[in-house]
Amino acid sequence: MNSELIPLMVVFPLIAAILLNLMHGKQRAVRIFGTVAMIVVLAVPLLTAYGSHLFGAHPVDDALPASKIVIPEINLAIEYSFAFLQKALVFLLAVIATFVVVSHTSNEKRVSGVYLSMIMLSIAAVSAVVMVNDIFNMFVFIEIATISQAAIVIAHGGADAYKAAFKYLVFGGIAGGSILFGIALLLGTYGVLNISDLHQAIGGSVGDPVVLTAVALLVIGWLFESGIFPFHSIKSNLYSAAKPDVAALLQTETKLMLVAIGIILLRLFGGYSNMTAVMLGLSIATMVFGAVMAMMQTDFRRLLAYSAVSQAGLVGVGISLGTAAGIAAGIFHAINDAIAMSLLFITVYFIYERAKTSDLTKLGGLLSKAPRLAFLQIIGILAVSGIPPFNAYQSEFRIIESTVAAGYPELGVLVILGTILTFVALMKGFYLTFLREETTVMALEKVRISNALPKVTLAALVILCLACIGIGLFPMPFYDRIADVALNVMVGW
Amino acid sequence: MEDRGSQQMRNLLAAVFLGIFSYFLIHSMFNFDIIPGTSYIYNLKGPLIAPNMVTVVLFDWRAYDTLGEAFILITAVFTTGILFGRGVLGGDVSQKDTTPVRPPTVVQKIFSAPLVFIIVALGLVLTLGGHITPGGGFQGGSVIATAFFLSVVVFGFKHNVFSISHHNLERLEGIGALIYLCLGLVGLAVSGYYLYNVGANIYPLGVGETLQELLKYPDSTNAGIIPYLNIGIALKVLSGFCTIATLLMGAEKK
Amino acid sequence: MMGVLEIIIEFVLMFAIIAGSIMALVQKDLMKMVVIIGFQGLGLALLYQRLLAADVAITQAILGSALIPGLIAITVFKTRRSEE
Amino acid sequence: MNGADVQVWSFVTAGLMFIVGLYAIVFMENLIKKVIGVMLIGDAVNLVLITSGFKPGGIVPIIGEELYNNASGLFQGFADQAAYSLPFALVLTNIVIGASTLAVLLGLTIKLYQRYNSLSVTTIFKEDES
Repeated sequence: MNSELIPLMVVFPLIAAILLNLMHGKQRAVRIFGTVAMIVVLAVPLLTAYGSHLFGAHPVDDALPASKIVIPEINLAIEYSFAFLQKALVFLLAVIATFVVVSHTSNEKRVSGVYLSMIMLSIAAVSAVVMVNDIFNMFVFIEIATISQAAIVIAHGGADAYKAAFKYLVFGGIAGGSILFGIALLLGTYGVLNISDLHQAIGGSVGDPVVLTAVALLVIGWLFESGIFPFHSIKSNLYSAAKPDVAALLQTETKLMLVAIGIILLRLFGGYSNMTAVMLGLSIATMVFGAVMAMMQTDFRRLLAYSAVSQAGLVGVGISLGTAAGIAAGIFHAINDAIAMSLLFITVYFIYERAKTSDLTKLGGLLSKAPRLAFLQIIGILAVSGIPPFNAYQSEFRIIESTVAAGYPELGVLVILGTILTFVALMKGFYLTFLREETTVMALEKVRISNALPKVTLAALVILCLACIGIGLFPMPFYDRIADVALNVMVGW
Repeated sequence: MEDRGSQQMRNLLAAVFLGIFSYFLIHSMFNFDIIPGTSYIYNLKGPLIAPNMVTVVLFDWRAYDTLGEAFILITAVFTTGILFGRGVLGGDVSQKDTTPVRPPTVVQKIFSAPLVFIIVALGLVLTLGGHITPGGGFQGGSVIATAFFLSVVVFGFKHNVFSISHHNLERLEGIGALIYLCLGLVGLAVSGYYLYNVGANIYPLGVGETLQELLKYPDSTNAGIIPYLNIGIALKVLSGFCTIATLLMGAEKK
Repeated sequence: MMGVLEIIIEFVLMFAIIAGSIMALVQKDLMKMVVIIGFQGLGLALLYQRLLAADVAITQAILGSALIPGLIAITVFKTRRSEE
Repeated sequence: MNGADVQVWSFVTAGLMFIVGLYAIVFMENLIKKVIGVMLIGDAVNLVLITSGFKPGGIVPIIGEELYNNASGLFQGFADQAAYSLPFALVLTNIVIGASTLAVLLGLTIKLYQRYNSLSVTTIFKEDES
């Protein structure tokens, strides 16, 4: 079943990136082409038929003598597969990216073509990681994603951004090296790179010391790309050094990579229970650490950054439970949380743009100046903290349910505890920004925060709000289809 | 004081983990057995396309990986550009060129100019013959970049042998990447598969004779579009490394 | 079959690569470090050649012994030469 | 000693290089040396791939005229002798990836030096150790 439009989801953003870079400096051209390109990026995942794509038309081959390979048939081409889950994730990424691009082209006086082209490159890379069914191709696009995310942060300028990017790239070097080392070990042992073939070749038995080392190395890569425990401070530094609107895109990308690489790991070594145990333990640690660190921050951007890391830990809990219900709940929470967290980041972006600061000791008394913003932000806070009727409630509830079903009720307690901590931390930020009296600093600097939000930002916030409420009220049509996908992940072991 | 204590504690912990990790890594390296797998089939069928198997794997079987890799270099070039002020938010920051301009000595002049030409010729040979002999787009491109390096070091950026501006380097890079992307799109348009090797057409997929002849490299081998992809990659690698080098050289020294 | 001499060459190369990377990291003078890194890259390229990877050996010879040391040398030149 | 021994010890060399690189990243004080550590990790992985493509007593995977002309249909004779080409191609990709990451890291090093006038990690990352 060949689906012709699949490569366009990656290739079109790449072409757009090249052209936007060439146009850099011509303001009008960049504005127009950026908007048009985003429309195409939004449309392609909706138009593409489900199926798979074999690059270079190379088919499946069975011409190998049995002494040369452990499975009867192997895929010769790089394969991408596209189904409901991939469609949902790629479209979500496109929506969040559209807000970032449009808010850049409409709010900034001088648009930067290079900056937009980096955003395009990161969209392409993450979409590829979501769809890929080939383990080396996954590595290549993970590297593109790492460098382009660092570049987006560098574009913000300043010493903090450089330091965050340096750390991110150095540890990204370790993670990339580990992933490729693991791939090399798997390629040497089984002789294939296609993930479905590897799944068949490994066949649920992980006993060989070489393969165990490969598992460990690939898990290190997963931990880095999703910002789980030993690497949590690197990701949160990155988010807080970026502009808050781009941080919304970065945290969405992180969650998609977490889901995509996590599912690949489960497909390959899902039968190996020590791996899922390690992943689960580190995810729990991230969730609790992140929430506690968020409580301690005095800067709204850093506070949100740590909350985002903590929520990624929660998604990791769902994925690494390894049961069909857990995987489905984890994926569902990744989508919900990406939406709700983006809502929060965009409200903070607005505050940051106008007040030129996000320091909680300086902000204050904004409720009378911007009541609509306060209302939207409180919706975001309630949604992230898992309070009904918003969307994250549905998924957090299911994660807790699946921890109990998997036989770890104490994990459910920890999840609830983490959620409460997140809620308290976010409410602290909300109180200090909106509810308390105006601080002298704000009064002195005469910050003009009027009620008139820019139209584009307002539209983005309203769409995200509606998505939160809509999924919260009617989760089933969405969740059922994700649960089907999760069942397919489980096949074979 | 407490800070240093925690620092030492962390280092100790890191050292212990590194030790355990090294033990397992080396242990598994001693037990690593290889089976040929996919490579065997690539070697079995690859000579249908071109003699050099590594080039065939890079530009036909797994051409899409090579595309991704090309874009990593492009991303790195853009990122370095952003770092030194091109395209940062709130308007570009232009840099002063602080490369010290020294007039080259006679010996340098006599030796470096011919050397540059020889290196460039070697790069061209490596690129164009990449599908037959060891070599290819990466090698050729980086050899030419080395020549550029040499001429910039000797003659300075303004008066280098290539006399190519920043802006043209950028364009060259864009052109190289677009050659690759568009040849892939041709395959998608005529056969339904991205990066199908239209010129070689080893799985007859309804590609017209004229198009096949047009995209076939005039050569006794059956390489199809591989040499053109090689040229695109060479342009991109060449301009990528040159841009990075000039950007790093242009940084202010404090 | 390979002769004994050729195998000795390979073992010497492997030893030189490890020794080179450690020596580069303990140098106080960063310019010396760059030179050692260049030789280490060249050693790797020769080892690749011995391991039948001719294409990769060419790439590694150019990148590992000319371009990458060149870039590091520029960085050292733009910052400071000795470790503090 | 034979070709298989070379393969085993080459793997071990790669493993040692990986560890040296990790050590440099974790414990070295100077930014440029940390960057070198990243480069060493990349080289180590390349060496693993190259060695896993090595075939003791084999030939370089480029087909000669004689083997080409003697084959009928598929190239069985060549495939039985040649070293494995897929890992070599992956290495070429990884070398360029490594060089790109290195370039960005070196640029960042220059920028951080301009700001802090130092290459020492403790000086630069002082305040955000939390």
